[in-house]
Amino acid sequence: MAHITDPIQRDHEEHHVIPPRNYVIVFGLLVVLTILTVLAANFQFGGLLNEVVALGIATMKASLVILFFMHVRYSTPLLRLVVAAGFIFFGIMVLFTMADFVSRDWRSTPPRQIVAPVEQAPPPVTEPTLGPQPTQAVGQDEVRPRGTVNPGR
Amino acid sequence: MATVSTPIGEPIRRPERRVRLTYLNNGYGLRSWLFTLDHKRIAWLYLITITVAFMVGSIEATLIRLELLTPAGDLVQAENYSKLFTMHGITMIFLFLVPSIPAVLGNFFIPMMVGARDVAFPRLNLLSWYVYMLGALFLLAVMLLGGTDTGWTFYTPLSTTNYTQNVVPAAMGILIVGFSSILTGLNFLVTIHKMRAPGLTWFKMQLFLWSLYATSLIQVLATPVLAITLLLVAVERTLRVGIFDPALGGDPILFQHMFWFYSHPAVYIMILPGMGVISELISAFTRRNVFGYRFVAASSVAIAIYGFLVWGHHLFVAGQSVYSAMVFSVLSFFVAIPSAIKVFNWTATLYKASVWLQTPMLYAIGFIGLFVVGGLTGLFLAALATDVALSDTYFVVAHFHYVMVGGMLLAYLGGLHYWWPKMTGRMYPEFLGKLAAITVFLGFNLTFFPQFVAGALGMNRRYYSYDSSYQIYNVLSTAGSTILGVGFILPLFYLTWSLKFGKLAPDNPWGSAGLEWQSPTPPPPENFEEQPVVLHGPHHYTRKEVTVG
Amino acid sequence: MADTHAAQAAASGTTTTGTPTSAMSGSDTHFGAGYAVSAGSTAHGAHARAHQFDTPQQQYAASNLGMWIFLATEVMTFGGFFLAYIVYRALYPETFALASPHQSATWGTINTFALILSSLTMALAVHAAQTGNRRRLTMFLGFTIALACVFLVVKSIEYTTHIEENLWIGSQNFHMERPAGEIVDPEAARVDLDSTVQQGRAKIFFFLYWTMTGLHGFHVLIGIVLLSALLINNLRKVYSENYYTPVEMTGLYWHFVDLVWIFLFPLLYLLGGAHWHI
Amino acid sequence: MGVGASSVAFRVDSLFWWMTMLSVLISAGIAIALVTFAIKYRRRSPDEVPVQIEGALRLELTWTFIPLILSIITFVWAAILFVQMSRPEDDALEIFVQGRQWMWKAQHPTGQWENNELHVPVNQPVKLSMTSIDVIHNFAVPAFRVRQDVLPGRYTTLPFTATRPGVYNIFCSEFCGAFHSGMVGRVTVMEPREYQAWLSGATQMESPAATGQRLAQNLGCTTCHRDDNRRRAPSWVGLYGTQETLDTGETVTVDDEYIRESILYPQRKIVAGYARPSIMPTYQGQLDETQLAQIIAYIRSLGGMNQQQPGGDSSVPSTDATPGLEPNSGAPGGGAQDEP
Repeated sequence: MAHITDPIQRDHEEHHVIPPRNYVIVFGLLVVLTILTVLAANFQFGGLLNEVVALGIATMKASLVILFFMHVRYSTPLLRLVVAAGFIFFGIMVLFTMADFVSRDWRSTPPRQIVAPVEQAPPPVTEPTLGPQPTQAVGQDEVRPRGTVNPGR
Repeated sequence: MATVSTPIGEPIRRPERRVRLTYLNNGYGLRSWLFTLDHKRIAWLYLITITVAFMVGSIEATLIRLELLTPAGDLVQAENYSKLFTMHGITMIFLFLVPSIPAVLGNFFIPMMVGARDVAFPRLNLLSWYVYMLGALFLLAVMLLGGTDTGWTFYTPLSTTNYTQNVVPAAMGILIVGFSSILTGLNFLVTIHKMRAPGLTWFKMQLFLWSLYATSLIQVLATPVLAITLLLVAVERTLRVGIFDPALGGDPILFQHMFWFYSHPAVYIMILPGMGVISELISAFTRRNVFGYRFVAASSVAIAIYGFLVWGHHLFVAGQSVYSAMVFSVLSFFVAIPSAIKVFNWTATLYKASVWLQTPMLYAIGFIGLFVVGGLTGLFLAALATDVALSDTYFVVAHFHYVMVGGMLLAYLGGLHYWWPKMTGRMYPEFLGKLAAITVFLGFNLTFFPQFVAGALGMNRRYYSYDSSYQIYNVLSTAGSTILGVGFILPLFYLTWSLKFGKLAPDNPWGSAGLEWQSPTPPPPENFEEQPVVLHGPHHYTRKEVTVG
Repeated sequence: MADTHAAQAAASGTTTTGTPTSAMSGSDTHFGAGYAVSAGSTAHGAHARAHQFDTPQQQYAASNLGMWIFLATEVMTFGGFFLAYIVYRALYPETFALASPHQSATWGTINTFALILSSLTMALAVHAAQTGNRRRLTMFLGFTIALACVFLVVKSIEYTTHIEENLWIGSQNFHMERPAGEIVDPEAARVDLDSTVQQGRAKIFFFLYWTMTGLHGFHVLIGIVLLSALLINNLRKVYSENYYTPVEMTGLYWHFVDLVWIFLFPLLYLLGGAHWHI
Repeated sequence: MGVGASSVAFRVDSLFWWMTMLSVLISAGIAIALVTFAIKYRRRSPDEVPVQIEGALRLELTWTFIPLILSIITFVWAAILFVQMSRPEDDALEIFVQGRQWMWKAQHPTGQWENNELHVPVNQPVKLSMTSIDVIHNFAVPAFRVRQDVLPGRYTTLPFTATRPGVYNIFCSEFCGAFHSGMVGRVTVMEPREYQAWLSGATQMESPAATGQRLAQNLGCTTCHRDDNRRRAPSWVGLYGTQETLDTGETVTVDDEYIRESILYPQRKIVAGYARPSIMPTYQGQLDETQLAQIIAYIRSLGGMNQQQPGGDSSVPSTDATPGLEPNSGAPGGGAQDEP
């Protein structure tokens, strides 16, 4: 006869009582990391490093909060999976969207030449002037290219 | 091995039918329904509201089809035509398709299939219906204000110009309905995780549970992004900021990425529950566990997770990079595999089975046929080069109607007939049921198959007037929609009729092995008279087991 | 809590497995073998337990999982904004670098400390609840609420300054001035900030700023309401070491609010240099 | 899939028919299996319990891998074709295309422009560089099997090589507002010689009103100025010579001068009841005086109170020749439809 297992029993969760001292230590670490990130802000690391440092420190702080304040360190694999799921799917969204943005100029090469209509003087500029533009005026509003992404500047 | 004591399928009356407490006679009056916490009654609240939504959406569809009877736009004005197809899309998708199977059949049967007394959070369950109603009221207000005319996709910058109307209330309505969907999904996930009866391990769960579990995953993880996207559109429109408006530095393609990050998985919100229902129907009417049960179960979750990786196939001609297009294309091809596995396994389940061609089974077979067509034509749109030729044509319209109407709606009707006796304690008239099933199947094919041809020949969707060379396909399609309409009206009448005049249903008229059928009909308020303990896998019909191959 | 579901199940399972069909309710047919029934749920646990649950543990596990799933949806909610932020930061790094000096790192840092500290007091409040110390629970909940209010007050000061500086996105006069002082980023220094294009991009930054901090501030507000409800309930002696699930759940929510801010702070205040002004 | 008239049409069609063939085979197989099983194994007695078959691993793997392989083959085929379709030839003739609600405007390298028409030489690689001035459109030529969104604020390119002379439809394939379906045009594929002749502006003789009618259609005027749509723009039928009240309260007679002014400076005099700023685009610089006169002649031919002789050659001097000077009082860059 089939062995009876109780799903509730298997997923049983316990309350975890963590000594307050641990919370205070975690708080201390958070304070230190906050000071670090503020100090790092005025350095120019170059490239994308500023972003990496800022987000790296933020991720560390977030992990501390999740693991200790939110007790995930002591919880079941299922809960950890749920915690991870939110971030994984957010990651998927960012990854695939950015993949499009950074690889875009593969195809949308700007036109080699545009001959303006009879009385349209200004050739297309790379930095378009956008002003209160007479959208009715044919010619002036035709050309409004925009730079493609350049994440690394 | 098995000794058969009573014939199955014929109403069996209990020796004495003293008044038993059921969820139906557990309190009377409007208050006992509107403030109920019983998941079965909440399912009824949903059933009534989504039926109304379906009728509204159908009326809009009828007007669209009548308009397209002639190439010149002559029945309604062009602006009104835009509003018609926009409201048709919004009503059908957000008010009908997304909540249909999960909120009605799921609400009713998930707790029963896991052997629980209720969902994990009954108050949240009721709240989600009220939230749904609030969103529906917003959308109703939009209709009364004259409707919105951006298409259900709300593409920017069209939706943020003054040219379009009532975008903000429509977006808010959808946002609110989205929260209802999140709450439902959350409730189901927790219910399936934490409320299972003793002995009910994951691979003893019925396939309906698996597919609704997968659906709920999508609802919970994708819907918030839609909410934010629509919120951004509303703020952009109100405050005139350019987050998606290229004139102010925004990027309309970002909108499309965010929108389809929800809306592609949302397609699976609409079809996965249908697949779950079909698995149940096939099991019950062949008296067999579905062939390759574990593959079918796993494929549901695979589809749900995979569904998040393919949204870019809606953007092949939208100005997405070629590189992204390739990645999304190959991933879209792979998502077809778990769907194919399901179809093959369903078909194989019929082999050497005991096929009982009652109404629900007719719907199930119809579903497989239409879903195969819908799924395969999806590959034409996942393939890059053919998508360039077919995108935004009637080919696309036909494709997703085959999946959503042919798939989801047939599954919903099939499931409704299958569980009708359990829900109401009455049988529906079998002959009319079969008649309606066949009418729907024929009407559906006549409506949408010509659209494949028209689309392949280049007829664009959302066209109010069209080149007269496409008229023949539109005439066929409109004729088909008339038949389809009859097929939908029939069940509406005979099911309502059966509530009062139908034959009394036995506890288990189909002889199904599903856990939900093991409780009395209609079920008591707490679903089972005693706590069930699960000893066997799903759909366990007692006869010798063999494994081939 | 000794008698668990499984014990029950095993017991009834062994008694009914011999003739599973006979125990079926209805028993119209022999199909559906595979289910047995056990005695109905027993009443155990002295405190509040909803009828659909068998044990308080089950109820707690369900609440906990439900809360975490809710937080996952919250991640995706804020995720939509973060995605927009990432995309536009990648598209217009210079404009964004010029926009963050308009944020006061002073206020931002004060608020960061307020939230981190409130997370600590919240964690201590949960600990007080776990150990059944009502007085400390009241105290720590009070601290948390006070810090949340500090956060909102500081935020509203910042909002007022931004409105005065014509940085409210709904305003007709929206205009982002070139920030005072040296601009560290050489690329950014070259940007003609007065052009309409640049103002449009600046407006995107402030659009994200207002909506992200606005939504976050809304969460703080909800948090204050929830915490106040806990405080009132605690004064009415609702919670004990046997029942404090709401405290724990609100705690999770509150830490999540802190979590969002941990990311908002560097993205909106620091990238582009910390600028200390009030 | 209809007539194919471009270099990729045959290859796209081959892929399409390959997939159709696979689809028909698979659906037919499943349909036959379903029907056969449903009939052959139908329930014969109510208490029948079939043999329980739980599954077969080998079978599962078979029907996982065969579709997988077919999928990969199809993907690779389609992807290679797509890359070829989307990469323009180096020597392509570049034509600039602009979409707007609800018309197409194309401009040739020599400066000629045309509305809702596109003339291209046969067997010559063409690359359309496209942008939109308002919302997203999609330039689709079903006969060429090509389609590409036309985005505001950005260029997208659409390469093709027409291989068969003739006239084919251009559709807008991305919903762009109520008259989306009116945003259609024609692409005329010509022999290179004829194309050169067309570029140098050879036209045939016809009556001014007839030329005007053709112009009005090509320019997209009749997309809005139609009988059944008085809300967006006045119908021209019976319009000529009537008195109209402007939104400033003045009255004006619809005569040659007023029509000309409305075409060139649509924001100046707006009839009461229509939005200000007007949704009408200016045609300044697109029409020479002869063509203006031809359109006026066409409007006059549609009837009205005051039948005059065409003032075709009576050029009305314009006092203000600055192009596009009519201020769009909307928010900066908010698009043509912005309310003030």
